[in-house]
Parts: sequence; structure tokens; C-alpha cells
Amino acid sequence: MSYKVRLEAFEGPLDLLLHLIHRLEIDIYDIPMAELTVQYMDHIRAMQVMELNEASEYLVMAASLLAIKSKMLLPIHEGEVDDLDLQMEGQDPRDELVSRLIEYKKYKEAAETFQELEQTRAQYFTRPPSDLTDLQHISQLSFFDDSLNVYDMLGAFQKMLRRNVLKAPLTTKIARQELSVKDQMQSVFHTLKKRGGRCSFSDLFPVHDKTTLVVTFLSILELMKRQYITVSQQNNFEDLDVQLLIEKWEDESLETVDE
Amino acid sequence: MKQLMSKIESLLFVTGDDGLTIKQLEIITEEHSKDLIGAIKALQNDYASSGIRGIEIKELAGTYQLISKKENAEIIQKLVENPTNQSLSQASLETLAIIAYKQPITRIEVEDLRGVKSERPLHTLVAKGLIHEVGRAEGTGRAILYGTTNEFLNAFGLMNLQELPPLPDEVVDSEDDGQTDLFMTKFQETFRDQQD
Amino acid sequence: MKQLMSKIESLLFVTGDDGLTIKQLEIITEEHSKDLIGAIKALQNDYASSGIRGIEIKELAGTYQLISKKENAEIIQKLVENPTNQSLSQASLETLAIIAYKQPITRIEVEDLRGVKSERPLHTLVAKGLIHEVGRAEGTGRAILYGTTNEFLNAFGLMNLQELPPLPDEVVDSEDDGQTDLFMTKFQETFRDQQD
Repeated sequence: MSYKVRLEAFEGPLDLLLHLIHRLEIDIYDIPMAELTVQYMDHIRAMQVMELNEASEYLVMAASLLAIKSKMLLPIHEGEVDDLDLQMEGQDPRDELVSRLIEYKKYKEAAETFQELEQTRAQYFTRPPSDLTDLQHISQLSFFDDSLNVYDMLGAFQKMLRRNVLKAPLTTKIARQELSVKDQMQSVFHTLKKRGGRCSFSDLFPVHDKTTLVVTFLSILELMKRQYITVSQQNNFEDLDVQLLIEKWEDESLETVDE
Repeated sequence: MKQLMSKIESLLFVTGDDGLTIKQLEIITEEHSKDLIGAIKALQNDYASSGIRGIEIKELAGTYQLISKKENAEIIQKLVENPTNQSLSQASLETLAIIAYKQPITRIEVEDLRGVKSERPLHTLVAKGLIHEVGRAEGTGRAILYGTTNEFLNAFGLMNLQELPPLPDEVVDSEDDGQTDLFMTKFQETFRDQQD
Repeated sequence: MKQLMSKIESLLFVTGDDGLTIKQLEIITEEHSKDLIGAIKALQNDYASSGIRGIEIKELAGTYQLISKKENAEIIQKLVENPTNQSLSQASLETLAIIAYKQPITRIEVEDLRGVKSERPLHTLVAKGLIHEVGRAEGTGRAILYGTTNEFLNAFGLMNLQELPPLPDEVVDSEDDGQTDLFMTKFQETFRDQQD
């Protein structure tokens, strides 16, 4: 009755024992110690690589299993004692192990409930508080709860991270997808217009993200082709100079831009 | 009533995930808690019955908060980069469960219960703001006592600790024949002894 | 239509002050902009005609965002002036957390992280003596670099900065290996780039 199990799948000796008890269909209140100990030892042996730290916990349990097993072989008093008597006396050497297993099982099951709670919680989202600083009076600047501690700070940080999980793709993934040559041509036009119709080539690339760089470059080429702008260079290795040639932007003129 | 509902919606909207307690709502709106609770219930009904609404009111960590409608979870998740990375490991969940039900509790007590070293999950839980130091144990060493935080209630969608689902054992107890009780009593005695 | 309205309300709700453009809504909902605009108009009508609603939709430079109803401005002002308002201390606390863990850091970097203007909380923290200027950033502008003070260590009962509990990304949850917070990794990369 041997089967392979990954020991990393267990949270420790108690977890392994519960697994074996379930697997062997053992009554937890009447554990056949010999059988369980053999099975447990088999599993310990099957452990290939294990951190010393963790191994010691499994070994300590192995030792106590053996101790319980041998105690059960000792006669309590002369004459025969059946299992029932043994239990009724409350002196069963298995008692402590059984109560530990039952107690652990409780929290193992509670952990499953927690996981469900966590999953349910993932179904809904809150929103960051609105920025109300414009409504604040100067006198409120110094408001700070003095009773706060390091853990409150961690909590605040965690809340921020949870909030930012939603924000990250908004500024990256989606923003990138929507960036078109057409839009970027217009943005280049506006940048030039704001600067009085002239600026250096590098000023048109404030964002250091690859997609934006490529799209901006393509849009500049398109603007040059349409003679909306002209690009010149005074001396070798100097920054390029970009000059606007048109006064007004007309959306209709973009109908023919290939995306 | 309608006006109060509108005010509450505005207030809960701007406070976002900070939320507001009934006390705070009382102070700000200058209304009685009874009326406020009535208006909140009416809002909840309105959110639930109208097919148009995309929000709900939820009691989280002692405050009322607006949340997105659960039915729309799928579409909102499109905004999330990596929806699964939030969940805790088995070790952390076990440790958290023990702390939630047994708080205040020391690391050693957690480890006795789990039968394994639990430093790592404890660090993870502290770092995630789910548990914190709530005091020091009496006696030598003055070990740190851990308890759960408001962030824990927030992260697991609970109003308060009383809302924790009952432990499996406590449910069974009522209909059980006392056999478990015997073990439990013994265990608790042992446990108490260790604490002393 | 009703369902689309509900989805839009949910999406605009969770994106907060950032809001969403029609293009972003198109990508997320996979609906045509015509239908989206129709649904937004219908929502706007509903918000305006219903006395219960405390929110409205604002369009600014092609971005739609939910805001609290203008009629309720007075109550929002009361919220801001209420000393038990958590948001204010929450903002300070967040800012302080960022500075404690990421110091030395400029205001701009703090704001990038928080996603909101942070002048006020910075002033509060400086006034409280919890943070101070520790130097100037290289490059144009020579922005102020902030760090925590000894007073901060005192107030939070720390011997030194090494005693700060580790952040989630610095603790490896036993089973999480490999799939640890993708966002945090990305965030740290960006952060490192900015520092270079």
C-alpha cells in the first residue's frame, strides 16, 4: 500500500499524519499506532531533499510516534486490558497526539475558509479616496494621529499597493494600445505650437518607453512627408531642430494616414 | 430621506476605501444613526434592485464602504495586471487562521499548534499588514503577542472579528457526544498550563 | 444597455480620479464607442433626474470620471473639516511609509507612487518633525530629497531603520516563489531606473 506523495505538499508532520489517517481511513479516535508509524516512516524515508530545519520536525514526530507505539505495548497492570478500558481511563498514550491532530485540523479547515473569503473579496473593488486637498484649510496641515505605529504604516502601504494593482495596466497596457501615429502627430503638433513653432528633436521624446518612442518617430516622419514640419541640423552631432510649417491643425487631413 | 441617501452616496464615494463609520456619518450629516442606517438600507436595496447600478455598500473593517458590484468582477479584473498574485500560501493562511481565532498569541504557540516553524509565514503576514504586535507576553523572554489588523478585515471582507466564520469544531460541538469535548478540555488545560 | 451602464459605473468607480477614456472603455468592454457614449449619456440622465444619487459623470479632455454631486459640495466640505476624517491621516501615513522605506526620495517620486498630489502630507510630516530634507537630487531642478528623522524612530519605537518590518516584496512567501507580486517587481525596476 505504498504510493508516491510529494512531501513539499505538506505543512509539517501533523499535516502528513492527517493525510495518512484520511488515506488509510483510520478512525482518529482509535489510531492503529503500528500501521500509522510504518506509513509515516516510509514517507519520511521517501523525502529526498529537505531542509535540515524542517527535517528535524518530521524526525521529532517520528520519535514520538515510536514512543507512543512502545508505551502501548507495555501492560498497565497485570492481567489483560482491552482497548476500551484503556481509553476509558483517559491514560491512553495516544491522547496527546490525537488532541494535537484535532486541534490542528480545525485551523487547517479554517485556513480553507479563509481562502474562500479571500476569493470572494477578490470579486469586488473599492476606489481610492478622492483628492480633497483643495478643500482643506491650511490649519489642517498639522493633522496627524500620534497613536499610529509601524504596523499602521505597513497597513497604509499595503492598501496603496492594492489600489495600484488597478492602476498599473491603465497607464501601461491600455495607454500603449491606444497610442496611434495619428494621435501622436497631433501631440507633436501641439508641443511645437506651445513652444512657438520650434523645438529641438529630443524635446519631442519626453517619455522613455519604447512603444512611445517608435510611434513618435513614425509620426514625425509622417509630418515631414506632409510638409507640416521641417527638420534641420546646424552642425554635425548637434541636436536636430524641428520647425512647424503650418498654422492650424485640421483633423480631416489625417483621413489618409495608415495605421 | 432621498436627500440623505444622496449625501451618504457622495460621502462614501469620496472617502473610497477609507470608508466612514456610523459615528462619523452622524457627526458630518448631523442625523441620527437610526435614520442613517435606514437610508443606507434603502440605498442598498436600490443598488440591488436597479439593473443600472454598478456599485454596492459593504461593511468593511468597521466602516461603510462603496464597492463595485460583484457581478461586474470579470470586467474590472481586466484592469488588474496579475489577479492571482495576491493570494496567500497555505502556510500563511494556516498561521493567519490560528492568529485570528486565538489572538493575542505568541509565535511559539502558533508553532506548537502547527507543529512546524512559522517564522516565514509570520513575516509575510506582518509585511502584508495583516497581523501586528499587540503586546508582550508575561514571563521570561516577553515574547511578542500577535493579533490581526484592520487591513486583515479589509482584505478578507469582514466587518469585525465577530464576523469570523465559526471554527469547524465549534459547530460540531453542539451535536457531538462529548468525546471531542474530553479531548478538547484536556488540550485546553495543557495549553493553559503552557501559557502560565 | 442597462448592463452596459452598470459595467461603466463599476469601471469609472474603481478607476477613481484617473477615470477612463472612451478608447479605454472600448478596449475593456469590447463595445462600440457609439453605444458607450449612449450608455454614458443615459447614466448622466439617471444621475441628474434621480434624487437619490450622490454622484455624477464629469468629462474632462476626453476622460470620463465619476465625481460627487455638486449639490452635495457642502457636506463634502464638512467631511474635510471633520477632525475624525481618516483620509487625511491615511494620506500622511502612506506618504510616511513610502519615505521610510524608499528614502532618500523626492516629492515627485512619492507622488508617482501614490498616484496623487502629496504636498500637503509632506508638509504635515515635516511640521511634525517626522521627515526632513536630507539632500538634493542630481539633475535639473535639484529637487529636495526627503528622509525620516530621529524623531520618527522615537515616535514609532524603533532603534534604527533596520528595525522596520520588511515590506511584502522583501519577504518570500514559501509557496509564492516565482510568482511574487509582478507589480512590485515591475515597480522596483522602474524605480531603479529613475534613480540611475
